[in-house]
Amino acid sequence: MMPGQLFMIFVGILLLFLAIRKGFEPLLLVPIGFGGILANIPGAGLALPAVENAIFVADPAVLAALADTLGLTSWESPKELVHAYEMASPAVHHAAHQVAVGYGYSNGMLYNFYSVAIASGVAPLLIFMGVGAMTDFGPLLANPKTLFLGAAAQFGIFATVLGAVGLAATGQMDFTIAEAAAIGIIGGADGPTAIYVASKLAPDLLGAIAVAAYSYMALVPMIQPPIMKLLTTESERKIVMTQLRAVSKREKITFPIMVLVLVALVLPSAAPLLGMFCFGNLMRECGVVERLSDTAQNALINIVTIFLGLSVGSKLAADKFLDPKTLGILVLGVVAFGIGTAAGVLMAKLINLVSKQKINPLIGSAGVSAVPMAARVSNKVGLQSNPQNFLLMHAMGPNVAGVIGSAVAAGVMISMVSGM
Amino acid sequence: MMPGQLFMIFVGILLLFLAIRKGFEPLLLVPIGFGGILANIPGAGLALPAVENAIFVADPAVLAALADTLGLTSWESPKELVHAYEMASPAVHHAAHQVAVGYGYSNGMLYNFYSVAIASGVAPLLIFMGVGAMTDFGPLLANPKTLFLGAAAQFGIFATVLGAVGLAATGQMDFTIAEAAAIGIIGGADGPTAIYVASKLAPDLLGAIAVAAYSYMALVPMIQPPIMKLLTTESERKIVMTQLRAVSKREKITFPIMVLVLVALVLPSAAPLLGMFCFGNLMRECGVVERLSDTAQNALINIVTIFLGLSVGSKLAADKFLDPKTLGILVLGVVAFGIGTAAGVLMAKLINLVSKQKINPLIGSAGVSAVPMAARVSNKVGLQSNPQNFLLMHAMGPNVAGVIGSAVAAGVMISMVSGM
Amino acid sequence: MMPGQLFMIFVGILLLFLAIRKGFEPLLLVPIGFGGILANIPGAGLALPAVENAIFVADPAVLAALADTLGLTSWESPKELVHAYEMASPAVHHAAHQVAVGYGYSNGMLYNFYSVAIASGVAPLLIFMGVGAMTDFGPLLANPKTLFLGAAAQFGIFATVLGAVGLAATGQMDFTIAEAAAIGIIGGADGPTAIYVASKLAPDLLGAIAVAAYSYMALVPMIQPPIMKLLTTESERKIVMTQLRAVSKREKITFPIMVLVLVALVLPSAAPLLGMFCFGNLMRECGVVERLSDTAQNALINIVTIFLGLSVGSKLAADKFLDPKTLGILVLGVVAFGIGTAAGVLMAKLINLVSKQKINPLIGSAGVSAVPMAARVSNKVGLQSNPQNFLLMHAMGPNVAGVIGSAVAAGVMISMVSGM
Amino acid sequence: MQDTLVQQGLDLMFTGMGTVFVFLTLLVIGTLAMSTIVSRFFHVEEVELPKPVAKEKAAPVNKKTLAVIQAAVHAHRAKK
Amino acid sequence: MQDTLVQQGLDLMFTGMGTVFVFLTLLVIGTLAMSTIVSRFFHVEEVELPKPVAKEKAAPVNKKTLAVIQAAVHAHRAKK
Amino acid sequence: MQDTLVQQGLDLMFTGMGTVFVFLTLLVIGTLAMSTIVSRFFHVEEVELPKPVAKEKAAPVNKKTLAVIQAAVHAHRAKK
Ligand code: NA
Ligand code: NA
Ligand code: NA
Repeated sequence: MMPGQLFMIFVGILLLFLAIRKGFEPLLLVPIGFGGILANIPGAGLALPAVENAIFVADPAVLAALADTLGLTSWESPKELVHAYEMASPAVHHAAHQVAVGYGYSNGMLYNFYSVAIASGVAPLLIFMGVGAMTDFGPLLANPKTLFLGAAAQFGIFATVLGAVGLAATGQMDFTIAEAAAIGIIGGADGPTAIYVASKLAPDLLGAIAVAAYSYMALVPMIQPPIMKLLTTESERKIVMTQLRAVSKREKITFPIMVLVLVALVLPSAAPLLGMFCFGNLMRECGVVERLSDTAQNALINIVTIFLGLSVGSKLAADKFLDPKTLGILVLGVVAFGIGTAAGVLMAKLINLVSKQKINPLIGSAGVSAVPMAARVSNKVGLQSNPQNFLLMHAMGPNVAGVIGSAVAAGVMISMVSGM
Repeated sequence: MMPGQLFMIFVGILLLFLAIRKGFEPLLLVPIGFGGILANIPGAGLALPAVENAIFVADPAVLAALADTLGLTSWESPKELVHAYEMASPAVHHAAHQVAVGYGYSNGMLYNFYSVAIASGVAPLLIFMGVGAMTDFGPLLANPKTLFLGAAAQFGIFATVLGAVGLAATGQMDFTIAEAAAIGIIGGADGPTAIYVASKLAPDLLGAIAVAAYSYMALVPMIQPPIMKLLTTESERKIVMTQLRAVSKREKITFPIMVLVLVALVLPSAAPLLGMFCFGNLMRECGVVERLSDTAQNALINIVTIFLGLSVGSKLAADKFLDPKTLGILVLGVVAFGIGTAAGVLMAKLINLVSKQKINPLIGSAGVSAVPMAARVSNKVGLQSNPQNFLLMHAMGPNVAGVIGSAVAAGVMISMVSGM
Repeated sequence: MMPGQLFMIFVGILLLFLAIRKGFEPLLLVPIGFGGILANIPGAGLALPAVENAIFVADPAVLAALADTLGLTSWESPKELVHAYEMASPAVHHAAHQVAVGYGYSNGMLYNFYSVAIASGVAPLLIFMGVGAMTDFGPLLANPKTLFLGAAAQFGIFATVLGAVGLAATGQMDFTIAEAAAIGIIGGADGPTAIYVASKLAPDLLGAIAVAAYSYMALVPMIQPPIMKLLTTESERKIVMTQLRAVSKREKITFPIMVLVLVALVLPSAAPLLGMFCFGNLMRECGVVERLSDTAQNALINIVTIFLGLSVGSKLAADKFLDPKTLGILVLGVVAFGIGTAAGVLMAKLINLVSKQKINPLIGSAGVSAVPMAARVSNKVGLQSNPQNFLLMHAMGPNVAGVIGSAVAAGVMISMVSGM
Repeated sequence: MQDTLVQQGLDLMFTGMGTVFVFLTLLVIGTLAMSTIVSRFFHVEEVELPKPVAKEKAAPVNKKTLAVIQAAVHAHRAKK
Repeated sequence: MQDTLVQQGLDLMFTGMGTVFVFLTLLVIGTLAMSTIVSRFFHVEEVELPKPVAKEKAAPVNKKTLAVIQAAVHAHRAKK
Repeated sequence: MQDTLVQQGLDLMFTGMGTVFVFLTLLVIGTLAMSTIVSRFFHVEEVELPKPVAKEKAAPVNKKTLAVIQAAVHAHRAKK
């Protein structure tokens, strides 16, 4: 066993400890942590494709056949073969896979899970559908201007992108623009969005990005309150918001369709994420497909969560995860959360400058999403200043707006970066 | 956005409206309608394969590489490339896919759903299994001659095939025999059967066929009663049928196995559809695998329905759906329902000529299947003539017989057409 | 129809009869039996790949194209083509598949199920995860030395391997070492483990091995008692065991992680099976992912069971199943169960020689696993000698130890045999 | 070709309807035979459904109480 | 190249935040318009939620009984 | 070759049973050590199972009532 693998097994156990004892987003971190341990079992190759498993065993005949397929005339270490395989065109990839299979090697279990669940993009989208089916847009519909809070909080994403390219420009880290964008999305505080973007833009960093996203979502009650208190006065925190109006069933049914049409008109690149989210929400609200909505919220999302978690765990393999970039990601991620929180709070204060109906700026922080944790934090901090002021429902508006905002940001980044 | 896409987005919204407000088979039409909107989001390419997405972007280097792979030396518009791709052999298809992937393009989400769920045939078969697990053959077993009603009602299928080839022969439409067969199956009034047949014989028409099948199933209470009343006398409609005998558990367990053996002996081409249907029913009746039966009727069928609906929606892309053929399909489909209804009623009258135990001919219309809607229509029309005459259970016999009949017809058509 | 297929349809009906009327492991044997019938429907080709379906139809042009792809210049019967296809390298396999698809042939439904569910290894692993989520390690943790009973009972596996190679060496059967190992695993009395090992080492024998494994598991109440009584004295059977101590939640959470770490350190080849088993158990015990645990134990395991059963059934196709080897497998399988039972009982007696705290040797037989049947048998036989002596909980320890033991044996065999 | 198409349609119709009727006629015959055999050889205790009975044994509650509780369970579930 | 990277980051930031704000602003406008239209044309009986009511009708049990039974159901489930 | 096959079988047997015993022996040792550590360092409130208790607190129903209701729930489910 290499020390890196031993270390990563400890990291896996640490994630399990945080999930089980400290309650850090256990639905994801238990499978991720366990998958991380599995991925680092030396010699088992659970996270490797058939070709890398064949190279690991290093039978000379197999290595020669693979080198031939990969177009290497001479090579010094197996690592060179792995590198050539990773760089190969899809056709050569396919041919090398068939050579390895012909010699009796097969993809590791976690590698297959990753291919089917994440590389195809399907698992994060199905999670998003399930989340849509669990989301009540009522508070948002009752007070649509809270959408601006959800927009402002996305500043954390883009500020972090800038931070990452800054680190790269000053030579401290070696991030590409695609990697910087994938890291920024941690600031969206939305697990499936982060995984979806990372799988498209920076699959090698996916493990660290997903772990950072879910860990910081769990740490929201620690990260946000100091920033919220710093940026608000006691009297602002005491603002009592008017009772939300009742929202009709018809509005709730129309909303997801309207979002989808808007996506179709102005932002096609966000169509997969927002489309599935709205589809889940429409199933929830339309009232005629309750069995589908129920399945999307339970059996299906649970099944997908198991596979998604194990697949993310496969990206905790030591050789990919133990990289200076991981440290950079962890630091940038928490900065992203902080900036997003601040931007949300400041936007609420800005709205109060121009709007008659005052907003308690504490609900601005909920715009980072991290549903429903951030809304609960808004409520809790609010109660400290005014024990009669229940902000939870008010904070749910920016909270779900933050999900939409992050999905929009994700769409923009995926489409822009692929053109860069 | 092209006007066709805008129009199809309206069609998608119309389907959602029909499903949600009018209760048109919402379990299918909500996902189909939503999928239809997604498929027409311009530039998102959710319903397109990687190669077509690459051609849509039209980077000259990529187009040249694809043209080379597809064996085109010169080409004038991207459409020509798309056409060449669609016509290519599987090996060239595969190679072109790898080229597109190599340039960073990927299959759209709905295209992937369609490939996995429908092109493979698995989703309609699993729905059929679930329907089997929900079907009680008791009424049929108590009165097996109602199977003849289910047989007669399939005349709607074949009369429509003839109608379609007639339109083609007279030059009004351009249907092949395979397309005519796929259109005819709408008359089977059985959604998964129609999707299964269309996916094998006429994938391009699948969207229109599925929409027609489910819409007309929802319209059965409007389509059938006038035909039923036209073909029956008041005194026939008043016929009271004798109470159905109790059917033993053992008969119910034996029935699906017997059907399967009969399929094995005389009709192998119907084996996938009827096999899965009987398997579901055996799980239901055998009493020792309740957890599997329960899953087949709930979690599994719901999951499959979501993917099936979205996949069908992917076939509502404007360039495929907006075709004169679609209009032909919609017209032929309703004719098929009408002829099937009439044939079922007339067969019941024919049986009454030779059999001592009289059948109320109103239950003949239930032979088109459209479970359980058609049986309810029989019951309702019967109550209008004789408020004490409950035909529901009697109509369930021909109703489930119609499912078997349509599956048999589907098997015959698939096997005959592939030999034509 | 060939007589072999007719015979196999009867075998399928027999399996259904045993499952439904006699209660033989119905959750598996109902789908297996039904799948077996489906696989033998003549001409339907449900269990065949596209290439074999094309060869079956025997269109001369298609045969010529396939022969060309397979590198056959001359051939006499279609069987030769099938053989060449089976022997071909993955690349040629792939090319031949594309030729067959190009001519309009497709994989049979059951063949696809088998590829996705079993050939990939995923279905047995998910069943194992679900079983892990259903397993309570409490009794084992309260009395860890019962692990030795689970170890001893694996002797049945290896003795049977030796028996199989003995039959081969004496020319009575034609088993390879891989086949001998796959047959031996029947003695593990653990369905998913047997299917997993057979899919890796001897896919052609998988049908017979799975049927034998599940049938003998159902027959445990008949196979074990005579052996247990033969090897124990009346006074041994009367031994009363001390009440098991309470086991803390923390121990139960730590145990699966400990097993996983041990696997990582000493037995990577058992990582897939034991990893998924421990993952399921951790989800059960950790208490923070109840919805995942619930799904693993219900919706997911049920869905997988349906596909696993039908896929195993696909291996009951007459041309593969009707082979003298099947008879050998059935005989060796029951011997394996017997030897495993005896070894477990004798190990318990051995432990009693050295340990102060006496073990009732009747619980040794539960070490073959066959959860929870074998433990119930221990309890029942124990009650015959002492109506006050409830051994059930005591027998659950060796019973779950037997699952671990078999998974370890499976890992060793897979890794050793691939190196032979 | 147009002619052939109509011919193919007619072929499909006759063979198709023929097969449907033959298959379902065989099924009628098979079902009648099967029901006769089953009712002749295993007639008596088959009709009743064993499981619900077994479970009702475990529930000696009067019907009114049962209805109340079921309604409560419904309401409870609806809330979830 | 380093310079370009920063430039790309800035591009991403301005276009990204711009799009987010434009999209969500359109959504605010759309939502307000939609709510106005809905409440103007179909105003009255919309607010109440029909289903829970319907189900509660089926459960004429007093609240205390309901609470006891729910607790029992909970306890029963916890045991499973 | 025949001879080799038997040899391979014997190899499999000795290595296999050896590994099984070594692994399970390590597991016995590990389990005993783990249980000792756990019970030494976190001994007191561990043994009781927190959740059922928590839920039972919410259900102050006497056992007989509970049994009746459970039976009703069973019967209700059986009907579904
Ligand atoms: Na967000
Ligand atoms: Na029908
Ligand atoms: Na075992």
